[in-house]
Amino acid sequence: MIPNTFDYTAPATLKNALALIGEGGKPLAGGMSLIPMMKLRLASPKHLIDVGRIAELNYIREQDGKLHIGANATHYDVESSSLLQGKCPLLAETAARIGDIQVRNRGTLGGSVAHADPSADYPAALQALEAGITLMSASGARTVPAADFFVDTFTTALEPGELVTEVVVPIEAGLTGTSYQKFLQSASGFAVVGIAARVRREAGKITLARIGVTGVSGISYRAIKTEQALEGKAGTDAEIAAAAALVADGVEASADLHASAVYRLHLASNYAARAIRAALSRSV
Amino acid sequence: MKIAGSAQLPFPPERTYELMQDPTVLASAIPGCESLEKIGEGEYRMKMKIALASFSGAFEGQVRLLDPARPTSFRMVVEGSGKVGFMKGEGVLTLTATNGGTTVFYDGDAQVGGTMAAVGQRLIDTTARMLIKRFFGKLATEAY
Amino acid sequence: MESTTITRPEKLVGKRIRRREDPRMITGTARYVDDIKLPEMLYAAIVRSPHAAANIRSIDTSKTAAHPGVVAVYTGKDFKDVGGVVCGVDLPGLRKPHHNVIAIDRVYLVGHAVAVVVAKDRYVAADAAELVEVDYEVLPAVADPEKALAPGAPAVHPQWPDNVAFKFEQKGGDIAAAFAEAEVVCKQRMISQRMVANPMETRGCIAHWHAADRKMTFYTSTQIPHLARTILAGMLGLEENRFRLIAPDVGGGFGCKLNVYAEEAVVCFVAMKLGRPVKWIETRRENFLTTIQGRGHVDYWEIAAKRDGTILGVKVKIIQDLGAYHQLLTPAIPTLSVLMMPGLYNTRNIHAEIVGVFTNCVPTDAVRGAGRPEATYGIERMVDILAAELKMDPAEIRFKNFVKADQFPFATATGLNYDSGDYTTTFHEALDMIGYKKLREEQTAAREQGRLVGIGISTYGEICAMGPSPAVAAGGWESATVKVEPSGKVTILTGISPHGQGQETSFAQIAGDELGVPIDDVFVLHGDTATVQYGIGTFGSRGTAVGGTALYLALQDIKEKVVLWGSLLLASNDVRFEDGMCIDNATGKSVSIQTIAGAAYRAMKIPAHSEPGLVATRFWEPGNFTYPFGAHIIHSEVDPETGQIDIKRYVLVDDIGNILNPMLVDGQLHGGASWGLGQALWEHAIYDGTAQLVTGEFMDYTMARARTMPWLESEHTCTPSPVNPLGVKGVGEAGTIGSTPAMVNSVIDALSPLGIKHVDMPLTPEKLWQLISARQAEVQK
Amino acid sequence: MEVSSYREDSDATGSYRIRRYPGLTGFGRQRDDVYCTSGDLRMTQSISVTINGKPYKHDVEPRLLLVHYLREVAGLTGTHIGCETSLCGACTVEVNGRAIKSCTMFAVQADGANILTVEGLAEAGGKLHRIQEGFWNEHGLQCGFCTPGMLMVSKQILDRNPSPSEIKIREGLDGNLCRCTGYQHIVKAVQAAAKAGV
Repeated sequence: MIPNTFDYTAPATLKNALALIGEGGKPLAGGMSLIPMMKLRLASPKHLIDVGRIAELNYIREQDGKLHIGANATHYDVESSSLLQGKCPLLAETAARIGDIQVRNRGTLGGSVAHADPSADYPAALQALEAGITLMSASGARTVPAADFFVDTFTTALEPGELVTEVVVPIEAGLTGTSYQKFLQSASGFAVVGIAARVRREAGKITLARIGVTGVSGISYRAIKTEQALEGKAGTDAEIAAAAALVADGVEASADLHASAVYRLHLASNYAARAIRAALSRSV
Repeated sequence: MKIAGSAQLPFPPERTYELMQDPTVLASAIPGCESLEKIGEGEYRMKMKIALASFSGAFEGQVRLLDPARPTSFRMVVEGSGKVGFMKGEGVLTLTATNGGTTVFYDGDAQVGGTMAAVGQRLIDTTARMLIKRFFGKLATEAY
Repeated sequence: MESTTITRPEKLVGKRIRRREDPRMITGTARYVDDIKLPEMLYAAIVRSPHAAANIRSIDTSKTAAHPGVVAVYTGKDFKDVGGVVCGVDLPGLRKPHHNVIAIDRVYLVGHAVAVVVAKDRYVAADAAELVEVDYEVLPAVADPEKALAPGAPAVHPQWPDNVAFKFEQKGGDIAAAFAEAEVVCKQRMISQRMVANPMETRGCIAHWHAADRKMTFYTSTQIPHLARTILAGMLGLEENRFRLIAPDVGGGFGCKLNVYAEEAVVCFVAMKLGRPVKWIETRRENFLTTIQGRGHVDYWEIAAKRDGTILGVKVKIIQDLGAYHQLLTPAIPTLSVLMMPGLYNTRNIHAEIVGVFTNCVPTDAVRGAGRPEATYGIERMVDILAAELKMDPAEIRFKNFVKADQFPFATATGLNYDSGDYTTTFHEALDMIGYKKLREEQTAAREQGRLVGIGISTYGEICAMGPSPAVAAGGWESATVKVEPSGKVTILTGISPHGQGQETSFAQIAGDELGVPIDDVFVLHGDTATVQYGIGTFGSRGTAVGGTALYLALQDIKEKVVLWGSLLLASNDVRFEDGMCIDNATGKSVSIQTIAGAAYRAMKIPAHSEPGLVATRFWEPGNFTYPFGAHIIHSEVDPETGQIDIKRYVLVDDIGNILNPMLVDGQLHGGASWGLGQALWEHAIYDGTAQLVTGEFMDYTMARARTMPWLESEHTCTPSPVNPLGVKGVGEAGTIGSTPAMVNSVIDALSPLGIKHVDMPLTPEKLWQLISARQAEVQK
Repeated sequence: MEVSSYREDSDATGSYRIRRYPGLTGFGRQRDDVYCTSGDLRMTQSISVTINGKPYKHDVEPRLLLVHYLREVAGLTGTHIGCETSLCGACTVEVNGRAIKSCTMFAVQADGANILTVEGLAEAGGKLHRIQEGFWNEHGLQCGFCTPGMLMVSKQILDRNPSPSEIKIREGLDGNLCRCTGYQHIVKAVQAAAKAGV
């Protein structure tokens, strides 16, 4: 399995990279999705711009009350960051569930987000975290909320010439509990369904619920109906189950040989309940 | 692989039916269609190039419109092959008037062979759905 | 003469001795086919059909031929002088389609080769292969064997519109009387789905033609170097004695390399045409599409019994999905299922039918277990189904029907002669290990809480040490040469071709003990037809039981010669050989085998009726198969919310006769169990309605991973085999055969409170969840 | 095909960071041995890497996969290829201290990197790494084909967690397939290596 030929450039600065991407170059990050596609010759980009050597994109830091994660942070960086483990455990927990050690060592947050695979793990967490995704081009930068970034299957708000450079996550003010629960596709380890829950319970009432969903359909999304059903409730098992049942309400579920639409929908609510319960137990 | 679903179009069934038999409209609505050339009654030769995320593939094939039952149903066969493999979709489209528009129900089978089939079944279903969605989306806007 | 003090060295056989093949493998210096690089070597890529059935209207290779770096491109018609792919099986009325090495005017399965491109490197070959343009007229195809039998189904081979390759029937005892007498009859349709062998190393080969000598040197990843040589030389019209076949380190076989494939002949032919070495390495995708697969049964079982649980008779009808062609042993595999169908049970009445069916899929053939897993699965499921029907404990019904220890040798209704065994003791041990009685009590309590807890038993037998020659397509004997070199170092040439089984170690253990030399002085060679006398190969759990016996006998010959030479050197007629020394019984004087070896080659004096040198070769023909057996018990729980299975404990007690190296034995059993669990839970080669393989990559084809395997608690009992002097039975397939029914029986036991009696494999969470939720919904109504 | 035609092609191209073909001759390599030589584009880039402590410098085409670079260009065939979808892990090597699948990385991406392959696990004098010892002592391999990848990922598991639980070991091995062992002896091998490291 041999890729087609291509030109390759590995700029050391973001500025140079954006110029080349502006000229139509295809960004290459960790390559965990792109390189297998190239090996099968299902993808044959003419010019690869390897962003992996841009040191400016390699950071995880706290700034202005927010967490900033550079696009080049690998899944392992995210998983093992004590800053994230302390202040955004959901993202670290989600990263730890991606693929395997080797994939996490090489795959990057930016690459995964930009690829928008319908079964990727991060989107669920980013939806639940109401994260911002920073996109830069030669002509400027903008930050798009996760909910608007993921447009459709493999389709994002990225315009030609733009590169995902950063993910921004607000640091929680209050005591919030989070959890990512994933049902693995048995062969590849991709998420059949993945549910990220972020909840806050104050004085016996759920005051905040954000539920991010991946794998169920062609696109990640926030389960607004579930969130609304939870907020204001005490969070009894019955209430959780009722809310979780709405997690894929109105969603056209995907179906493949690993899970029919009916099973996916069932797993979505089952795993939503698991995620919500786990998150609530951590909201103390 | 089974493909079934429905789409809403803002025209009455008669007009929807007409649009879906019109090669110019089809050419612009079929995702990636680069040319559609009539080769017989309800039969067209097609060139298409599909680009989705990093995937890109060029196909040559045919579109056939069969069993016309104006304005309620017809059968559509789309097939194409290229270096990355081949695909074939065949299904019956049923048109029903709803709220001044038309609901198109589709029910059929899709097959994918060659290298494309190696990427994993999970992608084939979601991609097929997305292409269908794009088709109807384009049809709804293109036809004005 | 040396000192007479003899310290008896520790015996090597039976010890946990770490493997002698490992140093090269853990340092990255082992050599597999793709690691071999010859000067001037070219690379072949094969263009394959994306369609399961199609006429080839035309092939245009002009763009390929013009591509820079391409040396040649060939299509089917260029291979007219190459013989078809060989099937070594003869059954009455068997239809054998001619199998061109490259398709000429029609393709019969996805992946069928239509052209071969040879280029200066594999990148260019891949680029150029894409440029071959084939115009196909796509034809209807069929993948499901039962659909292929239905009237009007697409004909895989147009000359045989019914798609039937053969029918086979076997009867034993009086099946009609057994069923007439029966108080209860249970029937069940069961599927043993197709599975893919998937050795981690795919197939691959290098052909190096030396035109001046009409000599071929051929490296290939195979389990059967000598048979492959004979067959390939025949296909190519070459002289067998000038055809040197080398199986280098082989990265797993599991039966799928017990074959001779079209590509091997193609690569040889191309190398001859071009006069340069040519390498071809199969991609994983190609492996899924073109390397033989296993199982592919739809079986209809019936079991007749008395109310007290006594089994009276067993019937099975096997629909065998053969695929589009016969590979080396394809049609023979289901006949092994028939032989195995009585299991460990004292059942004298059987009836079996096989319908071998062509489909537009890759051929099935011998994959780990080869026919026996399907039969064992069938009989072990039927016994459980019968127990459930009779409301008997599944352990009790087994004890009741076992062949008893005093009945051996036991002639089965299928014509076998079970060599030795004590099924009751082994089963007791397994039950004790898992604490069966207590576990059943816990299960009852768990069920009261609505939990789905299961205990699954499999008491399996198998047919190993393939086998007496009349019963094996290419002969079932094995060979060994022992050379004691002038320095006293011992070289063993074995006709088997180990590729993970560890005989470089276990054979050195045998030789070390027999000759009384340090294990480090023994070196085992295999897999090169230029160095090793003819052999059959490694498959059918035969390596140690048959190949080891040939070695043992050759060692006895060496010992006899050693005594002759020892007598000469000690000038005594009363000499014994013990622990590496020839000892004069009268004087106690001794001479070492090393000294004797030196003398035997120097040959200043030669014993009467002897000759110089210290070499012995033996070919051994086994008088019977061997029949290992065992009991596997799995305790599992099914999550009703998702259908996921949690394997809580897995206990296995296997009786494989004597054990040469317990570490190697456990390794074989663990690996086997991962296959059997794979069949029960995960693995499935799924073809769609147009015969496209939809689980054709690791992305979709699930196999055991470290995370999904349970801890295996393994013990052994030992009833030595009387068939061979080592008393060994063979262990390569035991784990595979024993595990599948235990797993499925466990899950069905877990689901039985819901009234679920059978679920076809693989037991995916969704399948179970669908069933559970449907039953729960019914109960609520 | 003639070598000269490469030159003509490559002369016709020439763009950003693209170097011409003849760079390979400086390393005593025959033109015929040049790996990854597509017919129409003669673009190679110079890379320098350290493999198992030894420096290597070659001109390679960007599309050359790291695993092919290691096996075909550097001649280190211990690293194996078992699939093409990044799921079997047989090609695992360490790049800058991180275990990665070398079939899913281009050699040019490794420019400047420090690479460790199975051939570099043992000490210079031949003393085996404790993970190699563990696999040998516990029979953690049969056919040996997955073994290099298993060894490399096991090293990473223990580098990050010197005494992992059985579950952690099994999870750590999730990216590596073995068809022979059923994994139990591999788990034991990693446990033994962990013990030896304490």
